[in-house]
Amino acid sequence: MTPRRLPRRRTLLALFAAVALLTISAGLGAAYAVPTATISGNGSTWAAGAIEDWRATVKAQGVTVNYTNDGSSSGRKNFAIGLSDFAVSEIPYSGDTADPQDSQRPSFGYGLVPAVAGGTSFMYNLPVGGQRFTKLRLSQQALAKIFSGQVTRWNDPVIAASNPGVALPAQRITVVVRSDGSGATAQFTLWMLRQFPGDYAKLCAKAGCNPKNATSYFPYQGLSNFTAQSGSNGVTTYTSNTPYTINYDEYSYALGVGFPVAKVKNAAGFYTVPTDKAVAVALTQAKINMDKTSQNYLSQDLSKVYAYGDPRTYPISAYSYLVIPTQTHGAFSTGKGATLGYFATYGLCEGQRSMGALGYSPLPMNLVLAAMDQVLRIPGVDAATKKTISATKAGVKAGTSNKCNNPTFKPGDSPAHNVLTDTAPFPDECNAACQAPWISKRGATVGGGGTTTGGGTTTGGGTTTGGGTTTGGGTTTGGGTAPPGSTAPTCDPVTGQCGTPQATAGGDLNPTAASTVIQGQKTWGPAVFAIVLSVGFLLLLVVAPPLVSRMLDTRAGARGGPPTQGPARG
Amino acid sequence: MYESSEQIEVPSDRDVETQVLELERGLAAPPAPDPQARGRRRPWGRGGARRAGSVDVSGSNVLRGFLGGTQAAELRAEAITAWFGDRKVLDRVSLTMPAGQVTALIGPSGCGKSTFLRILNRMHELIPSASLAGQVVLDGQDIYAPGQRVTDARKKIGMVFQKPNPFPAMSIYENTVAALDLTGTKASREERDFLVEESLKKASLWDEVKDRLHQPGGGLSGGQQQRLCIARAMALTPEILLMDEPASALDPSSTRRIEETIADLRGEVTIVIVTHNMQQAHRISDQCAFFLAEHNAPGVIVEYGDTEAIFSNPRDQRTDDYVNGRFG
Amino acid sequence: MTTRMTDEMVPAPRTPETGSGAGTFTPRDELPPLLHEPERVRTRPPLLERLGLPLGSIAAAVALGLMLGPVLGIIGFGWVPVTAFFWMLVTYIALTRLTENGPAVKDRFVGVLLASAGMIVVALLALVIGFVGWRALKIVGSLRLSFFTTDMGLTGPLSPLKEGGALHAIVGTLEQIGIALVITIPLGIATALFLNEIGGRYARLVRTVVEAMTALPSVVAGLFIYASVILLFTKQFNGFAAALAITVLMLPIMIRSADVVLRLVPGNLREAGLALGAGQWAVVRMVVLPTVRSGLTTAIILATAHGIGETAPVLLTSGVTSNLNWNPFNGPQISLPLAALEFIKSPQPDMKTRGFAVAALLLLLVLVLFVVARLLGGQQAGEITDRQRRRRATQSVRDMSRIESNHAEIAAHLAALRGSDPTQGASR
Amino acid sequence: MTTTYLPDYPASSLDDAVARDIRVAHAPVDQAFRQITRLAGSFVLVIMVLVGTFLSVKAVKAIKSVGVWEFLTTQKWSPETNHFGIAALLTATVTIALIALVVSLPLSLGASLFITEVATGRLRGFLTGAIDLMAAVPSVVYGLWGLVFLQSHMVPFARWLSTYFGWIPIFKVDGADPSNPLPNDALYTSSAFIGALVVGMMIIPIQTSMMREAFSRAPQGEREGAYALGATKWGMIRSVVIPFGKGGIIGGTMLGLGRALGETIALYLILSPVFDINLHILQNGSNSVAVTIALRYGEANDFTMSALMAAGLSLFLLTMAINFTASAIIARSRSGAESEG
Repeated sequence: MTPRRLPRRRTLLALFAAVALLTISAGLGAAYAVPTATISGNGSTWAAGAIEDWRATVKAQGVTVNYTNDGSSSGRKNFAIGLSDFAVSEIPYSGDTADPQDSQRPSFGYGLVPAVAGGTSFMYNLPVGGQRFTKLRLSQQALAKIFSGQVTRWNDPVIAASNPGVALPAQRITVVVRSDGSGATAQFTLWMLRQFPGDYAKLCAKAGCNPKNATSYFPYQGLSNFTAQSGSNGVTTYTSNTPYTINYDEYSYALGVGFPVAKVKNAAGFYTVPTDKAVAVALTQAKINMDKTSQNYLSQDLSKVYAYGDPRTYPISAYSYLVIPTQTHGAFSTGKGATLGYFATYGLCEGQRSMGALGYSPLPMNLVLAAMDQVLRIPGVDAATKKTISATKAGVKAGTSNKCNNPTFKPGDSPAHNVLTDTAPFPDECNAACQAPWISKRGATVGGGGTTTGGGTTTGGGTTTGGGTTTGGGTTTGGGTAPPGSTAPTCDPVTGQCGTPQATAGGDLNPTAASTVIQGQKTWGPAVFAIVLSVGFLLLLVVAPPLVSRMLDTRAGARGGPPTQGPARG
Repeated sequence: MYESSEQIEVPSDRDVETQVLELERGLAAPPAPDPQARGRRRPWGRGGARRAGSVDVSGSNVLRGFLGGTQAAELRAEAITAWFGDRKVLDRVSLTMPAGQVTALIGPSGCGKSTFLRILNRMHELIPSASLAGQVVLDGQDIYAPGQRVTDARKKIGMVFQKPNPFPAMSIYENTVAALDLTGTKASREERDFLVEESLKKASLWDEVKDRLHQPGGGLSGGQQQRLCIARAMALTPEILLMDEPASALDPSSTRRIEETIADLRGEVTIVIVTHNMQQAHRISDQCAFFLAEHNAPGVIVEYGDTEAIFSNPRDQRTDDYVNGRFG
Repeated sequence: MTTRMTDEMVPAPRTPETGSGAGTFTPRDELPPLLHEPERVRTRPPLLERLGLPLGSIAAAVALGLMLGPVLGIIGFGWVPVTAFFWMLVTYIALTRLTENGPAVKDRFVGVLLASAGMIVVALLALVIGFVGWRALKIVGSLRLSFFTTDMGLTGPLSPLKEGGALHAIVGTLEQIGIALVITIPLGIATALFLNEIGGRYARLVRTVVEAMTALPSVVAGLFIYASVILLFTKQFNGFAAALAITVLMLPIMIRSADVVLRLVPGNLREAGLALGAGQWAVVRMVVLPTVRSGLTTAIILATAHGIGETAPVLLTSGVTSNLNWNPFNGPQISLPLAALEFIKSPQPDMKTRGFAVAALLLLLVLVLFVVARLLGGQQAGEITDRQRRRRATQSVRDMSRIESNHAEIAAHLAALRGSDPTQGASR
Repeated sequence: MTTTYLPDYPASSLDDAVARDIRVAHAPVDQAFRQITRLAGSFVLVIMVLVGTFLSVKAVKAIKSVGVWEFLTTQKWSPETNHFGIAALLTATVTIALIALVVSLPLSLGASLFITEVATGRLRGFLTGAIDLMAAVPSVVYGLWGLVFLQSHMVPFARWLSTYFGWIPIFKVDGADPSNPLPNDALYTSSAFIGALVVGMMIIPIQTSMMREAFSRAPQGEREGAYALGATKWGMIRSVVIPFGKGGIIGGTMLGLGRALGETIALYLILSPVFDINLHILQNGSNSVAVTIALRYGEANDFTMSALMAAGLSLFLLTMAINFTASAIIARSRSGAESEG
């Protein structure tokens, strides 16, 4: 009879196919004896590169972790209300470094697990003389003034003082900040609050914030040369697309797009970039809350980091944290706990090996060990994970190699000692005398609250850096190895300065000299082409109308009626 | 129903037929069917099953109407008053439409002819604000009586509209037997086939479309479409056929065919036709009713009666003026 | 020319002689045989004007634009199209002026402006599609088919472009839109039937509310589902919540377009059905719905195309994941537009390329749906293709004999029955 | 039978007829059909009312805490400190929508007239199809096209505008330095203007199809009447088509406006959000209600969520008012009235 089919059948078909594929994929997944529950987390974009890397690796092992990098504030909130199984954040829920705007805290037990260290870098897009400038140096004072809206021109004396001989353009600085709640912003404003409370107060007076607290929401309102973008991705994309801009974010983002970051003047007066080693050196000064009863157990106090006098240190370095539940709640079951435990343990151990290449810095062993204790508090951690953790602890205690394979640790060393600090290069300007006190201090790291061990001499052997590349012990290694990819940035081994191959090919310290080769110089190529074209078109103008008309007329004539003579009108 | 002969073995096929016939028509029992037909394998039967057995034409709902020679019945409207909202459009109109005859309703626009026609098969109430008083009596039953199903009345009283409206999604074949599906009447393919040919023949369309029955009904010409609509209305063997200006949207030659069709159907079904065309009314009707609504007054029948008399010797001056084209 | 021909073969029309009364003429009788077809009078403007002038003007304009731009360097390259456009107008009007008078020139001028508007709109669309497609091409070389068969689960920040795909987003999109359609199609059509077939004051209220809901901004729909379904019930982002958000947006659109389509069903078709003694449902099922089948299908497909592209509500509800998730009720499930958004936000060139590839895929999906909708929508009820017509023709002829034999058979039986019926006689 | 009858009507009883109760006894299946569709209608009604009620109830909490007046006049958006309002958001939203209209209106008007009046045959079919397709292109595609392609190509134009027309307040750009030979593009990016261009593109199809509908309904008779009076095509369009399609023009424009107000993703990608009223359309930084919701829902706590709902609700009310006005105008116009019947 009358057909009455509506295209519902197609949907059914798709659903059927879905079910079929589901069974197949379930069968494949069962081959691994790993936790099967899927967990989802969200939070920091600062640490997103690291988390995404771990996520992809554990997926290959059959463990599914979903991660959304939508900002630390969002991460803490979703974790607190039970929307996600874990969060990644740079700041805790409480304490003096917390964001007072956080109003939602978990109603269940939770803990902080240090996940990865890194430096807040200042990526910029500064054309000088027609070429992208890659050697910008900034003092911390200049940074504070730029990011508090007091310095608004690139040729400001405060900037020029650090960049002698560079013809900085008289352009407005466009400061790119985060529009969403972000741990990077919290870390950065905390630094400003601690180091330059005056500038921070000025910023707050202008843009409206509490000068007593760091904030996750950068106060940029009313500052006409500030622009806000969402997420680290948005900030980085905008900066890479727009000249005369500068932003703050984790070093990995600049590496990812092959853009330079500002060399920041440390307390010793040297300009450094946030390589894994510079960050490792800096974070030896981080004071870690070792009070196991505190909710903020293992949280960081960075005051001493900012002011550390080592010539190699990158002053604005910090840790990022996994926030984990210590109780089952809502949808968080022990099954998920097993997955989270597995994931966290992977991240703490094997996962740390690729951090250098990504632009982060691996955690030192003492923090890893403390973090492992936190991981054990996750409900439902499975036997395999527990075994890995206990084997790691035993190995470290016995001074033998351990399952963890953390790149900062050498068997027999103190867990508090970070081998990256041994091989961290001194700045060029730092001569032997300048280096001496720090070389002697090598290995004698102060782990705030942790144990301090002496000894540990410099080893000359090849040291493994992040990406697994081995560099000669004699040569200093700069930034992480270039990530494989189409636009691998090349890094200057001396300065740790990174940029695209073309940019560094100019290899001149004086950017004015580089300006002699301006891209897109007028050559006669396209112009000649244009002339030929336009002459052609002019010819067409003269010839086309009658030609077309004739042609079409004859065709029309052939179709019907007797041929016409002359113009058709009349 | 059609298959019932197979299940019911007692007492004999002939008795079943007789009972059905008696029930349906109140007739005397027919004699046994042709013994030759009895033994023959019939090509019809649901699902194409061919089986020997009795002829059960009478047991079929669908074919029931074809057993009698004519199914025409008298239709009587009694004191019909109709309103649209508060506006009264008909005032106590009574008219008897004799069985098997053609009754033409004539009169100027807006005099309530169409409303009257639509009241006859309960189409009037489809308009939300419409209401009415009076009775429409068919087979001795008021079709508006509380117990009466609206669909039953409409099944017995077919209707053809001004504009040909075959169902666009259906073929000619499907259009012709649309009433079966629309009313949920079960029928075998053989019964359908019979109905299609029979109805199309009644509408004098069979010869024109018999070789393209599966083509869409909308592909026919206007006149053919209208005859298809007549065939569609005749498929359920109605007792009454209402026609609302069936030829007004058609050209003269199509109009002539429609008129011929009406003439063919006369006697078989009671026809009530609304028309603006005086000559047409004159040509085709046996009886005429002249409707008139004087300004701001509801429509009434001014005069009715034998067509010849209305046209040749009207008693009312207004009728005389109207049928002679002096106003309208 | 015309005069010549008139002289030759067309007799001059005669006028009735005065005084001869009201006579009539039969001109065909006096017409000489036609030697060859008469020349047709031209009513369109000559080709020189219709095509030559615009083409010439465009050529002149481009020539000038190129001269001023790349050659002489007076204006930037970006200005070439603008300059060319204005110069084209000027040239064309000047050329027209040579032969035409004031109003005609104005007419041409406006004609060019209107044509330009049409062309600009199409050019913009082409630019969008072309740009996205071109940027997505990169992935064709490095990914090939694996883009459709893998998810991003194994793809980390350091993975090369040839790894990873959009399977998880494709699955997410299909499942979410599938769920949304399962809800919206029956509910939407039933509601539209209620508005149209039942009506009444209550239906008018529903229609007004539905109309109001079409104004609901998509992000607010997402926010509603986020704040109600996710925060209160599911406590997690999932594909089903996204499907619900899409549903909230699609439902009013679906109802409205189904309503519009149903309103196009002529009332006399419904009346014809009812007059046959059918119930309301039978009329709806067998007359109304089949009549608007193609229209409804088109409405559904277009609503689907819009629903597939909805990003804002999904952003707030589905959650982001790199992993393939078949289960829309558990855990985040990304869809194509959201995946495109997430990829494109990334500063990494490879991720951006993936973003464009996903966007191109989405565009392709919409395009396919659109073409399907056009094809189906082009066929009205009762309109059939040539192939169908031919098939039906042969079927008709084949069935004709069957029908005739069935008819003869039954008619014979009826006649037999009637013939023996004393009261009826053999009147037929 | 050659008689006729003259029915007799006693005038006295003209009004004594009483309407019968003709309640229809529906068959069970029809009864079921009526009930089911009514149920579907009620279900839809409930859902829609639920959405509205939920939004309103949630929004009330936030609006109450600051007061309606402050909510409408505050520019800042800081629910955390109980200091927030939609003045800047709504201004920016409306600004963007208006610029989008300025851009799209001539194009859609021209395109729709071209389709109905100039183009014929296949060209008309092609254009109609292209414009319908344009409506179906997902907004995320427009957004990324705008972000990656349009922005870089429009910044020089924005710079040119502000350089030469900067004396008009809305084209002024703070911090622009025309004398600087090296342009600072950052000033002109992520602006209301760029965002509005993309939104304008997105609303072209809806406007065009509305206008096309209206224009194509212009009666052939009137068109030929105009031609018969010696009008040129443009003369005919001006005197017949445009007056006839006026309702469609206005209605389509307003529907486009409503759509532009609610646009999210394209602006989310392009805009740099600021919470001050920025009427310098070429200048970096703008905002919209929808973008703010998309940016801030993630980290929002209960109260912040309520504030976002309040913003969303006000946007919804604005869009609804515009849509209803539009449909009223369309329905009342000649072109629309015919479509109803």
